[in-house]
Amino acid sequence: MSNTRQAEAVSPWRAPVLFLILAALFLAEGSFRNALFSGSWNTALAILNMGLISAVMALGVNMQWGYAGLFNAGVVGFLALGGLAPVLVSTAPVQGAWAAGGPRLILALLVGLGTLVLAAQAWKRVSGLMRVPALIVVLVLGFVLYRWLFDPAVMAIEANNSARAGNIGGLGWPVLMSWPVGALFAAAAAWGVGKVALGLRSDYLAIATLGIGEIIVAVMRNEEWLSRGVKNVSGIPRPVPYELDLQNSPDFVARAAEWGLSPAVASGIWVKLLYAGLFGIVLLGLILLAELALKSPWGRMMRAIRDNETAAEAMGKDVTRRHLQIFVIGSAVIGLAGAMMVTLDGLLSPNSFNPLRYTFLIWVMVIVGGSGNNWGAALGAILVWFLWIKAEVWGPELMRLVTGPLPAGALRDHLLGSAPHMRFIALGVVLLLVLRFAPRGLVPEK
Amino acid sequence: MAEPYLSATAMRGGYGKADILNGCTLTVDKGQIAVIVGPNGAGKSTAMKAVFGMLHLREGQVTLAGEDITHLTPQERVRKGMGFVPQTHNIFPTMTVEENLEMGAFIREDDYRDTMAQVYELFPAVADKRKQNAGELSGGQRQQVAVGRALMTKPSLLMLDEPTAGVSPIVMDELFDRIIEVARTGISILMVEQNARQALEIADIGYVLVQGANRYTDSGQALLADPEVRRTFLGG
Amino acid sequence: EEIKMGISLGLTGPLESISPAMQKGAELAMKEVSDSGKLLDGSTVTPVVADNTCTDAAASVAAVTRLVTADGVKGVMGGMCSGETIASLEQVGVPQGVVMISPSATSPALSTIDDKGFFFRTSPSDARQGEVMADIVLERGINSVAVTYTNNDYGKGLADSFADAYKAKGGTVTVVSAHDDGKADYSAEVAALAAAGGDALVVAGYADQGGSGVIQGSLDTGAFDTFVLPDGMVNNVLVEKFGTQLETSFGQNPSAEGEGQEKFDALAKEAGFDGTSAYAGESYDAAALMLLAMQAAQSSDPKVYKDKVMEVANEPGEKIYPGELAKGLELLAAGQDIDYVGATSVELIEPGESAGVYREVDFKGGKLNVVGYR
Amino acid sequence: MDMLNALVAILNFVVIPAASYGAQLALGALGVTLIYGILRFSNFAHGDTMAFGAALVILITWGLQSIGIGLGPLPTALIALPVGIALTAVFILGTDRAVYRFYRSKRSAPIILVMASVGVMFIMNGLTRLIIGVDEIRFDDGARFLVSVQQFRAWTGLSEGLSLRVSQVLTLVVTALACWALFRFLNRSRAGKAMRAYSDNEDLALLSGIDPERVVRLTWIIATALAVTAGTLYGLDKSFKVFNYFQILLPIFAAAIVGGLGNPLGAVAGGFIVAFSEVAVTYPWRKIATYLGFEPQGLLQLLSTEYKFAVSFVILIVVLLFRPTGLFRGKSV
Amino acid sequence: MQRMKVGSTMIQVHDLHKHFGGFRAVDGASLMIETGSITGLIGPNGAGKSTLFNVIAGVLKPTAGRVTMAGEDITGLPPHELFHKGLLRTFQLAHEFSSMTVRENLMMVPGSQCGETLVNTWFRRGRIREEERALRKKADEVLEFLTISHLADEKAGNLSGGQKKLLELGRTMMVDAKIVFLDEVGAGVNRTLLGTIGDAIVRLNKERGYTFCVIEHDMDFIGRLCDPVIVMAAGQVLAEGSADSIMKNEAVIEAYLGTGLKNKVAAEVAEEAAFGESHGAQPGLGAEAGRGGDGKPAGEM
Ligand SMILES: Nc1ncnc2c1ncn2[C@@H]1O[C@H](COP(=O)(O)OP(=O)(O)OP(=O)(O)O)[C@@H](O)[C@H]1O
Ligand SMILES: Nc1ncnc2c1ncn2[C@@H]1O[C@H](COP(=O)(O)OP(=O)(O)OP(=O)(O)O)[C@@H](O)[C@H]1O
Ligand SMILES: [Mg+2]
Ligand SMILES: [Mg+2]
Repeated sequence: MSNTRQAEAVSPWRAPVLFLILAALFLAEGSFRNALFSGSWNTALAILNMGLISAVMALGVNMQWGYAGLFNAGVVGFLALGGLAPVLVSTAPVQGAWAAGGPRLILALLVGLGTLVLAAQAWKRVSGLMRVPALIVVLVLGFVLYRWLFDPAVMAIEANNSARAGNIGGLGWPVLMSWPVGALFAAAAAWGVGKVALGLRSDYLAIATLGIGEIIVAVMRNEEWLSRGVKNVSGIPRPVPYELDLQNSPDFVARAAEWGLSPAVASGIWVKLLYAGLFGIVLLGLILLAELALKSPWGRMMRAIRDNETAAEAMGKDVTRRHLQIFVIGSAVIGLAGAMMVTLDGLLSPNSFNPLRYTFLIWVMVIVGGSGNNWGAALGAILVWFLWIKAEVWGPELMRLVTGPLPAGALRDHLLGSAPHMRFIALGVVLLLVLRFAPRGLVPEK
Repeated sequence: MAEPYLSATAMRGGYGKADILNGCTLTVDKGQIAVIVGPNGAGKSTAMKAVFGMLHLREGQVTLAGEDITHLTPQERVRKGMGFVPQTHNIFPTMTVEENLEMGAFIREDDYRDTMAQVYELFPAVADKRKQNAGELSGGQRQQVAVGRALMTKPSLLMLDEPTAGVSPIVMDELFDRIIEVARTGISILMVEQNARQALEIADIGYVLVQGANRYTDSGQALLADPEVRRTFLGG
Repeated sequence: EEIKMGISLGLTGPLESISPAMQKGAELAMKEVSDSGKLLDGSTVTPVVADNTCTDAAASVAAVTRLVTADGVKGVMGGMCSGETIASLEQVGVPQGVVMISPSATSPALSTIDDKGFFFRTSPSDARQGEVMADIVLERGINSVAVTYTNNDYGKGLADSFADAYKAKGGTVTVVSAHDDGKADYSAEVAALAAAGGDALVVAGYADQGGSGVIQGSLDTGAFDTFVLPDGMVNNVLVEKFGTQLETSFGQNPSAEGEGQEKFDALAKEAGFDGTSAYAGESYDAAALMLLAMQAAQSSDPKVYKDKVMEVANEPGEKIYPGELAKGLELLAAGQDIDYVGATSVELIEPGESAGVYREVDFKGGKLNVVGYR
Repeated sequence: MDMLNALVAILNFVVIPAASYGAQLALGALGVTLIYGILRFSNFAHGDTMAFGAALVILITWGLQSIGIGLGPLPTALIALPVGIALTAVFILGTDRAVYRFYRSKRSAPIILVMASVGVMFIMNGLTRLIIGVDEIRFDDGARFLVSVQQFRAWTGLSEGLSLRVSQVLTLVVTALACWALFRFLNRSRAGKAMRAYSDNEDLALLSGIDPERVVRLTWIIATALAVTAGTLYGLDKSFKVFNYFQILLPIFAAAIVGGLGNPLGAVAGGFIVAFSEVAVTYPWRKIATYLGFEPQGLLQLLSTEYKFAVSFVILIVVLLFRPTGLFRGKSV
Repeated sequence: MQRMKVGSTMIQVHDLHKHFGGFRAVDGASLMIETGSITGLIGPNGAGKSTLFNVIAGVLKPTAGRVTMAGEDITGLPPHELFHKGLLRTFQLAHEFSSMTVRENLMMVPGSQCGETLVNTWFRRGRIREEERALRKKADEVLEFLTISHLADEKAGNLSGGQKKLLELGRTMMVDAKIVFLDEVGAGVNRTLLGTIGDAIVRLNKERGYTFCVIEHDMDFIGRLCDPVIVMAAGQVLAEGSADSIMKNEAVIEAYLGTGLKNKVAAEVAEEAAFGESHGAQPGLGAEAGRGGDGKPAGEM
């Protein structure tokens, strides 16, 4: 009786049809101008670009949850780490920062890392009564040494031109190189986190990762030497041309005129198209790799592990290692998305990394799309992002509709004044509707 | 007796599109022990669920004491005096053994301490663990708790899906003994058993189910005596 | 011509409670201009509002993109928070060639951004306020303070500039620590500040956010009873909330000497909102400046009128106060110079931000009293 | 004398604030843990249920105040509370009917219910703002302090003060009562046992004659009562602001989980752990040290308050590493 | 795989303890399983048999004691490592992969598949395809043998209780194991099919050299297959010997086997219509039952 759940058969046409509908939504957004749609290609493409990035994030979460059942609620942290990469890799070096304390800082970080490794060794090697004291001695000594090296270095770096810089600065490499680095940052963190926390299950893992996410963001907000903390880094280089340069290029203006577009509009569209191309390639590449992996014994093994860890373990599958593997890979994908996002924004603003937006919304995307299904996750991501943005317009519009028949007066004014909050209601309603009519997601796992 | 106490006739139904039950019929008289045997996947458990209202029936009818209960929900059937021990997931794992038994007596308004004492007497191994969570018990102990829970209900029809799976011989004997005793007090018993020879021996009526339909129906002794049945279904 | 003007504010999100007054401030200016019928030979002005959530750069960019590319606004009053403002400026404002005037993004980073002349702000960079505040505190004979700031670019920038100035002038800062807005509880912050000690507590935060939470905690536990309150905190909300408990507290916010703010208050009251709410006046001014600049340039094209913004804001010319936009338009139409004063004594310095006249206030008698200007 | 001063300082700045904050978290966590324990999902709409209920209570309080009804030294909101609970419960039962029941009958995975609760959260979030707006609202009347700093200083002549607010005491008392009652209810009463049975094995509960819908209704009602009470007390203590109720959700979840989901005692313990770790680990001990006769150079602060949230999460993670399902061995789905 | 000669020790358990809190589920058990044998493990419910299995198979960490496999210390090794050393087990409560098909349940078993390495799934598709074909064939053979080939594409979660048990057994047939621990494969399995399973176990033992250790409450099955039989009670080894000798052991009868149905026997005696095999579960016990049984007072159970 506990297994009376039946998987309804899903038509193979479902995914293509849904993608077509999604495409139609974007077409409508780009070409019709009315209460629902803006009729601007710039807007449509802007939404699409962030949608594609969200799809990459959703893909990462889907790997962890959909393949392996790991409830990672620290998405925002890995995203933020990935976002650090463009700053550290491709912003211009800060004059004097390295001289002020760079080597000492690196040394301090190495000491910190070494302390942790040593502590782990002490815990493993020493046994009996001396175990705890040994651990404490290592930790305390390491910490003191670390702070002794770290604090002056940080002071010096942060004092260096603190209004405009105050951070260690970047390497000045091309920004595309920072994408894999972002993935690497997130992967490294995930490895550490996974080593420690993957023994936890379901909601307990969720809250642990949530905490780790918060900690990562807290560090990024408060460690100014790293990326200026809450003071933000802006003007991160781009992999595509600047709109103004295009507008100043006679070639481009001429071509825009052929299309009957003003240079400003055309440049916006062109730049966004380039971004969309880049993101699209990354997304499709990832989906391809993920699908290949999923449709092979590896994927079967992951499903088995998700279904029943004890049995999988008894069947010779190293569950811990696999969990770590998928956790690291999924986080790397999220980190990659973070780097892509910061590149697109041209801005790293640690304060904007808020869990509602970057953890729960991503989760909503995955679940709405259909967890366990890569195409589903991507579809859910782009769709939910579209709704999230459009809810800003649709919410007040809905309110206007609702209050239409009301007599003018305080109530109506109050309601109209609160119209922006309809954004949440509209989003909630849509989410519930989708979940209602496709409880296993729009494109469920087969 | 004009009409059997429980009669489930021509049941047809299943989980998805395909039917698992194909016109299966089961009846039990008051105070009788009816035993269902059959190969794995024959639909025995499904038939039990159908009788208990946990499965949508496309065809067929279930009556209890002359009353048509085909469309009642399981809770309503419990209140009509039916008790059921499913084959799997038949305990409350994070509740103690004692609480498990109390839940069996949930619908009883009277004092059930006697019954509980009787259950503990029947299953002394479980009595020792009354304050332990049922999820921490061994397989056989769980099974005992599950049967004990059903006994607590004081049902007029007791349905048991493989009550002896995984219990040791000595306990199994006790269990069958108790079932006979229970039946003698006028309670009807419908059970599925793979320990078929022992079960049929105490059965008033036996059903051999194959692919959701009745293959043989006879008294327990007669089925035991049938060499064909013995060879194909009772393991020689 | 119907001229559309964008308003980009964090209508939802952490600053959702101060945005409505800002929105109304901006709309007030637009309505005033529109009703006068004097802008560019009788053009009307229609506000289009976008919710930039304040924290989510991507959502903000999307919202402003819509304003600019779909609604075709000729200028944007916004953004609200510095991070989001930078993103939408770099992604939309500059590339699409639209003027953005922020009423409330005060991060020093915006001073140095490469804005191609499209960005202005009617609030001063925080660097200056730190100096002013340090002077005020020392003049009141307080030589040791604890500082808490809201953990964003505004708070951090202000706290740093104050601490530097204060120390340079001989004061002692016992601790500089951050508080996050919208947190459930501020006991830890209050405990830390109390333990560090000091004669007064500088609260560089927001009046209806963590700032008042910290004050509440400090008053309740008796940790501090004198608070130094910079612009984000100088707000009637605070007065309503703490009343006479702020007897010895004082502060300053950027504001015009005399008439401007009062006139704006009166206008706001008439329109049904609180003109003293944080950045409401700045919002009015930001919207007014764009419209006046259009008039001066005789064009609603942002690429053209952007060059006039500084001109109308600064001397020489006749002073224009809130409620006198029609007069300003007339003068400009007649080819005369104006010096827009507005609600907040707008005086723009390079690179397009408010110079910052500050009024010193205290809270004696459970009221917000203006003590002087500097 | 200095010893006393040190003691009072610790009480005033660490113990009392952390205890009352802890109690606020605990009260919220009780509701979360109950829903998790019985209905088996993490209810993200809980914070907004608190806000929604508190908003209704405020409206009723205003009504009462305008006709001059009050409770003397206690806040008027206490009279409004039962009505607020009832109204909110009706609404919540409505959401169950419209949203959650469907997934229950389909036996959807818990994550689907979690996501549905996110949807409900968004809607309630918007509704609350529609009803009462986004501004900060203070609705406490009656006496604010049981002991105020000035009084205390005057009485004792100590240089350190001590304050104790009515709302703090109320919260502590209510939390203790709620935890005790809930614990007894679940473990002793018939209905409580039925609820636990249902959460353990739904089908078998059905076979025992338990009406699942009744269990679910009861669970929602109790959880709502806890949520609205928590929301109101929190609002009385700190002032009401819709946005903050979403923010408090995170520490509430942390509290519920560190204690072990599904366990009322765990929720309370978790609440205090989170609260005390936030306050105590970031407390600079200099003042205390000075009273005790040391003259320390620095602040003696282990970590700056910027990391207070991180600290509580670190403690939480450490606890979970040694007790993977929380201090009191909670459930996990 | 190296064939071990019969007579050497496959598994040796030294003074093993497993305590849950204060409760000693396994309390100093020592036993030995010989290579090439089919060893039976019986004992009353709660004797600690499954716990012993779980400790040997690495699911539970022992409180004290040592386990060696072919001379090598394997105490506390995780299950997946034991699997690769050739130690397989089935679960008492079926642990199927419920959302996977029955065939996939089998195909996932073999270790070190090429396609289980992530990189290979991208660059060695051909090799994987071949491997999969072979695996599929093998899985289908096993399903055929277990009489459930019609369910190959069914979700394993939808199987009947007995079918899940069969699947559980089927998994051990997908690889070459050295030793297989079967925890009550028979519970819930049709007796006719159980006979076939018994044959299969014997065949695997003879032809492929598997060593088996079998927990079972069906004494027919134990009697037919197992030599020796080990009896556990209260966490310790109570007796050990051939099936016949065990079934005659007074202590074992007292603790575990019992003496048959009192009510039924009473009724039979009254009716004097007894079948020859009326106490079918315990062949050869008829005599015992006759000797010691009938009048056993109820309180003594
Ligand atoms: N996690 C646990 N916590 C506490 N006690 C446990 C736990 N697991 C098992 N036990 C106890 O250990 C004892 C041995 O259990 P075990 O499952 O090994 O028995 P068994 O011999 O396999 O019995 P059966 O034949 O019924 O399967 C039982 O009394 C059981 O209650
Ligand atoms: N939840 C379900 N969904 C789909 N099919 C099911 C489900 N449960 C059982 N079945 C199928 O129904 C058939 C009959 O199952 P049932 O459980 O009734 O068998 P059974 O006779 O009780 O067998 P056993 O003796 O092994 O317990 C089996 O073929 C099984 O695959
Ligand atoms: Mg069955
Ligand atoms: Mg067992």
